[in-house]
Amino acid sequence: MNALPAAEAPAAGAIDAGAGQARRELLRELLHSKTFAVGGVIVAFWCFCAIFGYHIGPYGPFDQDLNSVNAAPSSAHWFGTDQLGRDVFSRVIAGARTVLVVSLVATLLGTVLGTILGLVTGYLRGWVDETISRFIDAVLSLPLIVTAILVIAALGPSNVTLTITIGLIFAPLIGRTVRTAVIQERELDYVTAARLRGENGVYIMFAELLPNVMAPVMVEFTVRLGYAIFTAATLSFLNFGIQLPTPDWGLDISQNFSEITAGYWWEVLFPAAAIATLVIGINLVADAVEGVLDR
Amino acid sequence: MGLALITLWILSVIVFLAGQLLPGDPGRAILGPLAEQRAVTTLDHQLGVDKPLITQYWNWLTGILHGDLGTSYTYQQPIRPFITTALWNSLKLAAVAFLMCVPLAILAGVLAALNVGSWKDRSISVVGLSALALPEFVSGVFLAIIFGIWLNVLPLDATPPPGASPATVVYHLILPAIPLTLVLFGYIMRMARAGTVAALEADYTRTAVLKGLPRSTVVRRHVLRNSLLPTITVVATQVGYLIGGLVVVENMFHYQGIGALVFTAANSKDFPMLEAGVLTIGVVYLLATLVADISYTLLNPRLRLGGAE
Amino acid sequence: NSSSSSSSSSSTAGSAPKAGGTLRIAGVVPAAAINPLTVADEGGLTMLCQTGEFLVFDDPTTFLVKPMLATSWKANGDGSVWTFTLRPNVKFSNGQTMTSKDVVYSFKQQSDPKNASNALSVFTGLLTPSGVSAPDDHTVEFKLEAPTGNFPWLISSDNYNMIIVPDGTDFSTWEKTFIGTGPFILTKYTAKVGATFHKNPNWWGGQVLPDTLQHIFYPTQQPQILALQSGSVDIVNLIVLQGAQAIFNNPDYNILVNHSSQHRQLSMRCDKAPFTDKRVRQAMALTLNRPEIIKALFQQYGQLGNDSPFAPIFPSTDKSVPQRHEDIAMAKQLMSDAGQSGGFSTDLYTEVYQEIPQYAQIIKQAGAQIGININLHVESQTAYYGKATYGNSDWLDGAMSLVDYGHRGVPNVFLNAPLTSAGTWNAAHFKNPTYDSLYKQYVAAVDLSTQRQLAGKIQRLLLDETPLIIAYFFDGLSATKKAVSGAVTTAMGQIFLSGAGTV
Amino acid sequence: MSAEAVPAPDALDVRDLDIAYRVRGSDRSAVRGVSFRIGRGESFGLVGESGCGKSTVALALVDYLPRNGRVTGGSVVIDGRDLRSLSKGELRRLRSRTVSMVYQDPSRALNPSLRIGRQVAEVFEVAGLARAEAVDRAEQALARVRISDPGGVMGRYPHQLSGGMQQRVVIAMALAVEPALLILDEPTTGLDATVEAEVLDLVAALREEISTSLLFISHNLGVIAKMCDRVGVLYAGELVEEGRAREVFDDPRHPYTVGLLRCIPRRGRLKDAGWLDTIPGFLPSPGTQSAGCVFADRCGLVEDRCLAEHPPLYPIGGGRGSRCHFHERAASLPRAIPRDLAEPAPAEPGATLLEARNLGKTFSFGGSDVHALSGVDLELRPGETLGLVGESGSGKTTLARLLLGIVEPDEGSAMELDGELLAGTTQRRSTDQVKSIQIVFQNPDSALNRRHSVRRLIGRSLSKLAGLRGQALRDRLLELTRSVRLADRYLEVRPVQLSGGLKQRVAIARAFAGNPRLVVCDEPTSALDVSVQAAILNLLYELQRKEGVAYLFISHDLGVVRYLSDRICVLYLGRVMELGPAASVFSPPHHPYTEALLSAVPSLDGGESDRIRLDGEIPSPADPPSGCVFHTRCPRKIGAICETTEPPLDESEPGHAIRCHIPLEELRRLQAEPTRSVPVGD
Ligand SMILES: Nc1ncnc2c1ncn2[C@@H]1O[C@H](COP(=O)(O)OP(=O)(O)OP(=O)(O)O)[C@@H](O)[C@H]1O
Ligand SMILES: Nc1ncnc2c1ncn2[C@@H]1O[C@H](COP(=O)(O)OP(=O)(O)OP(=O)(O)O)[C@@H](O)[C@H]1O
Ligand SMILES: [Mg+2]
Ligand SMILES: [Mg+2]
Repeated sequence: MNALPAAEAPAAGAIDAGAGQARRELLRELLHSKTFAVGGVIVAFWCFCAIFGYHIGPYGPFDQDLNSVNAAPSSAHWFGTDQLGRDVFSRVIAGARTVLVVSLVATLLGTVLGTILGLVTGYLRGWVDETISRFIDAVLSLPLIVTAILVIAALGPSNVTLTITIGLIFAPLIGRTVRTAVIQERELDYVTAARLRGENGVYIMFAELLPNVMAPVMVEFTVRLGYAIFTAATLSFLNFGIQLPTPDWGLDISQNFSEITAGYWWEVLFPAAAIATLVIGINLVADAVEGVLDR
Repeated sequence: MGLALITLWILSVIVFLAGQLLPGDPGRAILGPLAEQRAVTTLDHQLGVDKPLITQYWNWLTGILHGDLGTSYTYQQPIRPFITTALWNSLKLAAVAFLMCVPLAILAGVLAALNVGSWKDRSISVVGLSALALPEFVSGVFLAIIFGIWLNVLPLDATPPPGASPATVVYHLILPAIPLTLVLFGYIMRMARAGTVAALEADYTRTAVLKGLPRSTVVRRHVLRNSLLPTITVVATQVGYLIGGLVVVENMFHYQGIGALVFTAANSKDFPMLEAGVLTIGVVYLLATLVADISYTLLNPRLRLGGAE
Repeated sequence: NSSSSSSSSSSTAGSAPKAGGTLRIAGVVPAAAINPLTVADEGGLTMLCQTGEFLVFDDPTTFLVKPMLATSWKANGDGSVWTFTLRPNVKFSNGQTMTSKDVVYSFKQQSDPKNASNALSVFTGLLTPSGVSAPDDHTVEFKLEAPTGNFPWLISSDNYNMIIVPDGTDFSTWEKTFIGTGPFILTKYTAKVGATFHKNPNWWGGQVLPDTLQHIFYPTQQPQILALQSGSVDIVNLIVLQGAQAIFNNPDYNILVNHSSQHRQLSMRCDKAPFTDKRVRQAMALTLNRPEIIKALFQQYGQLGNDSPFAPIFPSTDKSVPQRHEDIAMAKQLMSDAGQSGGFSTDLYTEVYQEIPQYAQIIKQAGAQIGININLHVESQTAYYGKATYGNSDWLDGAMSLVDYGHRGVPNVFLNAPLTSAGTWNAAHFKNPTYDSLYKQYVAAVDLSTQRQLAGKIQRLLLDETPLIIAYFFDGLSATKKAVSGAVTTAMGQIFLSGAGTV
Repeated sequence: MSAEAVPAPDALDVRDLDIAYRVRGSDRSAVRGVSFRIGRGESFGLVGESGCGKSTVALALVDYLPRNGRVTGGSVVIDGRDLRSLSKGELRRLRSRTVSMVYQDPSRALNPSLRIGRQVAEVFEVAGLARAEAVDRAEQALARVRISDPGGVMGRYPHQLSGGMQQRVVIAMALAVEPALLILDEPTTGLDATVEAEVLDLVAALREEISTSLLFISHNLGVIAKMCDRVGVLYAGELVEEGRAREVFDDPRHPYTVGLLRCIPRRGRLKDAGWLDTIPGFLPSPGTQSAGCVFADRCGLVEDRCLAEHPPLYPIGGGRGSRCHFHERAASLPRAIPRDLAEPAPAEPGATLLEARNLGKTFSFGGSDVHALSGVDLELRPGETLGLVGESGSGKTTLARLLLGIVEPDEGSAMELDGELLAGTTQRRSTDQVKSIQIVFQNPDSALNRRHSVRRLIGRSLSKLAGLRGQALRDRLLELTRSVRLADRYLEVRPVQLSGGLKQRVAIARAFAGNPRLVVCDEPTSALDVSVQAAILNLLYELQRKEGVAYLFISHDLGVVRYLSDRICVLYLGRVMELGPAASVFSPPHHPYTEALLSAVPSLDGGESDRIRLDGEIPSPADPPSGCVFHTRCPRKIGAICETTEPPLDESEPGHAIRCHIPLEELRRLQAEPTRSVPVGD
């Protein structure tokens, strides 16, 4: 009863190299992409500033010099000073922290909640899905900023509220994408196979489906991170976030925007440029990740 | 349609509850911080805000269904005229933004797709990505500094002097419209590009090319017809994002639109106004989505005509 | 430093303004309905004084009261009963002639606690509806709750709600008609957008120069400045320096300057550690470099404050009281005397309003010099004021609280609500019997020298106790095009344009 | 049909064609040194397993390689014109007049948002006709591909047509201008056998009308045998053998061709007759360069020379060629697997394993009821294989899912396992019942969780179904993987790194984890190449003999079903048409539907020719025809009774039931008659 030879593979050596290689391959491809490199360098720079920014600027971000307020860029103050005589450069460097922390935590929160939401609605379907989907539709029929204004106006502005609000608003957005992926995925036979060996829903959702929808989740995470920065900065520009005098790009712009008619453009231009580089950097990274993972 | 109504209803509940969550007291909001507590209580009673939530919601909803959006706490006047004026203003701004951006974005997207992989494609894509990524207030700052301050060619103020000619009105709307446009531009451009790239790689395009059709015909008749359909309908759903941008841009350029109205109402806790404004935004969004759905169905033979019998 | 800045409130640029034409005024959006009872903001009070007039007018340059609808007035001996004689033949814009009945109605309504009038901030403890009576058609008599020497100022144009309206007026619909006795008559008012007025041909004051006034509302200052620069308005009423530097340094514009008593009060809770110890409060006050602050925030348009509401403009202010200066060494000494050499953390609540957020940040940095770590809570005005009652208001409950006070012609309100033991806005929770009695005496004092003497005592007491830090008073500013003259503005935001026009 | 008779240049002359794809910055050779010619009016078949470069060659011929693909050497001359020398305009003219192409999946080849008429007329417009004339010609072109209502079809959109109709439209467009060369790249893959037969008939008939040369690409040897005069066998980007189709299939001269032909269970082959042969090893991964013969590492005849020296295409007479140094010995290729079975099959016990009565399933879909399955009675005995055949949509998968408990049957259905009631859903079945019935899916890619290692995939089933833990689990895991001939080193690997055949082995191991009594095999080999299919079929049979498991074997490859099944069940529109022992079902007398299915199969062996063809399209199960559901397409319909009365499933012979009004004897007589000529299509 041993008539059949094993299915031997001459090319197996190549195949055998393991799962790690696939991941390394992905990483290599990422690193080779120019978009990723440029985006990554920008993001890394701002992350560095977020960690050490309070200490590496030429001045302290809070140091006031009431005798030289609204001073134009000069060798003493590369980016000029603001209306309290603080060094704009030092504040820009230090300002990376709040926005990065808020958006990172918010995105993590949103991704975790959204993934759970997407798994549950996508896997269970039926009335659970219907109900949640209607609710999500309703929430999503309002622009993000408007929802945030509504919530933050109700709860009072603070960084924690800001973070939670963005996270909560992102959850249904991410949930939708994950749901779409899950719906496609749950039709695959391996889910049927799992049910045929008596697995319960939770196992199927988290052990079978989740690993397979990680690619869209990762893509969503990076893309949303860009949006989170967008939103966090915007809300803090609208004075819904961090308190004065914490250095924060959005807040600093809103504090000084009315000054630009007097010609004090440096007080807003540089924080704006900081936001611009960071969001573009993150989006470049997201684009590259999406390009690699979607294949 | 039915779904949109259910969504709208849920939205009304959410908005109403959020409005109720706003800490603060309507009577107090009307009479100001320095008013006597007694007067505040009396006013609260007159306003009916001491009634149970359900009753209040019911009154509010029936009012809205009859076209009565309620009375503003701050202005002590019916809300509807405020909303209509603001909405009209916002629509003007949005229209300028749309007209500036949609044709350009589609053109750019298609151009990028037709040259996929080339430097043209890459530069258009990077521009689109940056446009998409920049918050409105950031691009607003850049534009205000460049065009409003350094070059001094565009007014920083979105509201033209009273009695201004339509041309002046549009002139004043250009600067605020650009930041709005940019996000939209990036989005639509990417959609148009992706759609066109997909259509270019589709089998039916291969069929068309192999028929020996000239490239221009292939692009016009076979590629664009299929690639722009989803793009055009996406444009309609983008109205929602546009409104989000309005909040920022209207505040930045001092324009009395629906975004500024919502923002001011939230800050002054004028929640009948806030609720009405937010609900209006929801309705506009849902209407736009509906229009998008309908136009998609009308433009797409597969949905219009159903499957094979 | 620019030649364009005049330090007079009425800009008379040499030649006299011409009659006729339209003046366009940029103002702030009234925050609420224009109800003479409830108006409490600059946008609203500017509207009130376009058609409404007061019994007496507080002259913004001399700070003396001048006749308006009343031609003369007198007090009894202790200043507890005041009698005003009304101007004859004054007509309301609806054609009706003004009599004492109308005045009595206006005062009764404004002083009735039931109406929750904004003027109650003046009238509480001063006047009740029953104290107002009309002996005849041209005389009105006020019986006061407490003797008050400055009563005419308290009902003057300073008390901006106190316009005279016809007997029986429904205040909640006044917005539709704007009926008053003033030089202008309402053409159209559109909430949030603007208002137009035309001249009153029958005005008691004689010729009104402009044919039409066009008020345009703006949500914030920046578009007002832009509108002035682009020529779409002639006057910007009430501006602050922040964001308007472009106008200030440009000879094409006149800056109308009104020295005023408007200021910011930084209160410290005298009933809560660590501010229970007055040395800590004094130390905090010593950290501020006031001239620097004024220069950074107001350039030349501010005056030193000495931690009491007695502004330099008040005639009663005792100028001999020594000015407090920055003295960090002393402050540190006081801190360590109070056992606080290690410093402490505390919270400062304040509002988003004009320069206040900047000032709050300066305070934070100043406190840090002596180890006081101040956590800022810069809130929207609604959130900050809350219910404006103790226990329901960040303003009144915060350990430190920074609030704005607008211009008043006399310091009575400043001395009462925020400082007396029974004061309703006593954010410092300052309870000092000596002060209370000094306050009563001051209010009752009729002649200036007594007032000044009492003022000196109060100033010294407050300087010692330091429940409040008042670092500066600043000017009320407005701007016009170079060609516009004759506009009269007050530090509070009123603008009187009967004599204004382009030259 | 003699190509040699026509002088003029060849329709196609390909010489030393090299094609490479640029992947991650380096060129990966996909086609190497391919040369062949197609004479005027000749039909040439290109055959090979998936990935060998068939489509790549085809696309190169019309200069439409993917963006990263490039012709790196050689020449292509179509109708006397060298592709390389053509300007853009000339290339366009060539495409519009001289060469056309039809490829797989007609639904995607047509523009979804243009009406059919417009798309067909376009071809004539390019050729220079005026709009109106082009429309007329388009209608004629549609009529020529046997579309009965060309006018109506002109006004439709592609999605309103069935797959078969769509492919006709594509063919109509391709042949519209009577090109010198028509390239068909797997034009019938994905279509049902009956539809495939129609399309092939159509192409054959059209070729008689217009003397177009044909390049026919397929992985199906039967189809090539039917359609082509000459054939080229492609392996790993190289043409390894070329010659007249008949000769190549009857007398292959390359070891690869030999092996390939041995893998196929040819008509009549039964499992008891011994193992199928297989080709060991795998296709070289794309881009691997070897100095010697590309087939060397899988070849049973390999010698040192094969590894060192690249064989040229040796001419072996009669226009044939073989790229083998030892082509004359090719036929002596040793079997990879001995034919003989080691032991006789165990005797079957008589008891019934599974019994289903009146099994039905109605889906509600888009507001209407879809009767996917109705009134099915089935019995399965331990250790037997029941083959399930029927066109796509006939309910095969639905039946399988009902048995498995994935889909709940309609009210009134009853199932028993070992005489005990079997509940409708897995949740309500006992663990024993759940593990007794398992499945092997069609597509191993989707059947295995991509993120789990092989160890986890099989181990989880062992712990859930067999209840094993710890060392016992590890031991059983090794035993199981060895029994499906999977080397131990694959245990830590994820599915992506496995070939299709290896994946299917993992899936089989998983199905056997709980010692099942019945394994449903839903087209387990249709996603696999023939050489891999053979190995899987062998494995399934081996496991059956060892474990005594019963199979419900679903396939639309009748050869495979015949090979493996003891009994066969024919489904049509959710109803059993015929059920009986394999031999009886496959030989007359049988149900007309079975007859049609069988005759639709293009045979490698030739000889037999068209018997009956089915008309029209399969009716929708949402609205099944009255009476006998097959009457709308039945070529042997006898009259009104067929339309009004549903025939019973009569057991005409013991154990052989047929659902037809025609008596058995009559059927026997009819089906013994010589071929009658049935027109192609409608
Ligand atoms: N665009 C591409 N980029 C890289 N490699 C490709 C590309 N297209 C095809 N290939 C590779 O080239 C080889 C030949 O592919 P081709 O599609 O020609 O095979 P085929 O014989 O048509 O297979 P099938 O039967 O699956 O259609 C395969 O290994 C394939 O992976
Ligand atoms: N979940 C479902 N909802 C609605 N209709 C369904 C569903 N599943 C199957 N059907 C319908 O039931 C009929 C039988 O489908 P089934 O998948 O059993 O066919 P099949 O014989 O397996 O076909 P194939 O050979 O294509 O796999 C088809 O018409 C199909 O459209
Ligand atoms: Mg192919
Ligand atoms: Mg199936």
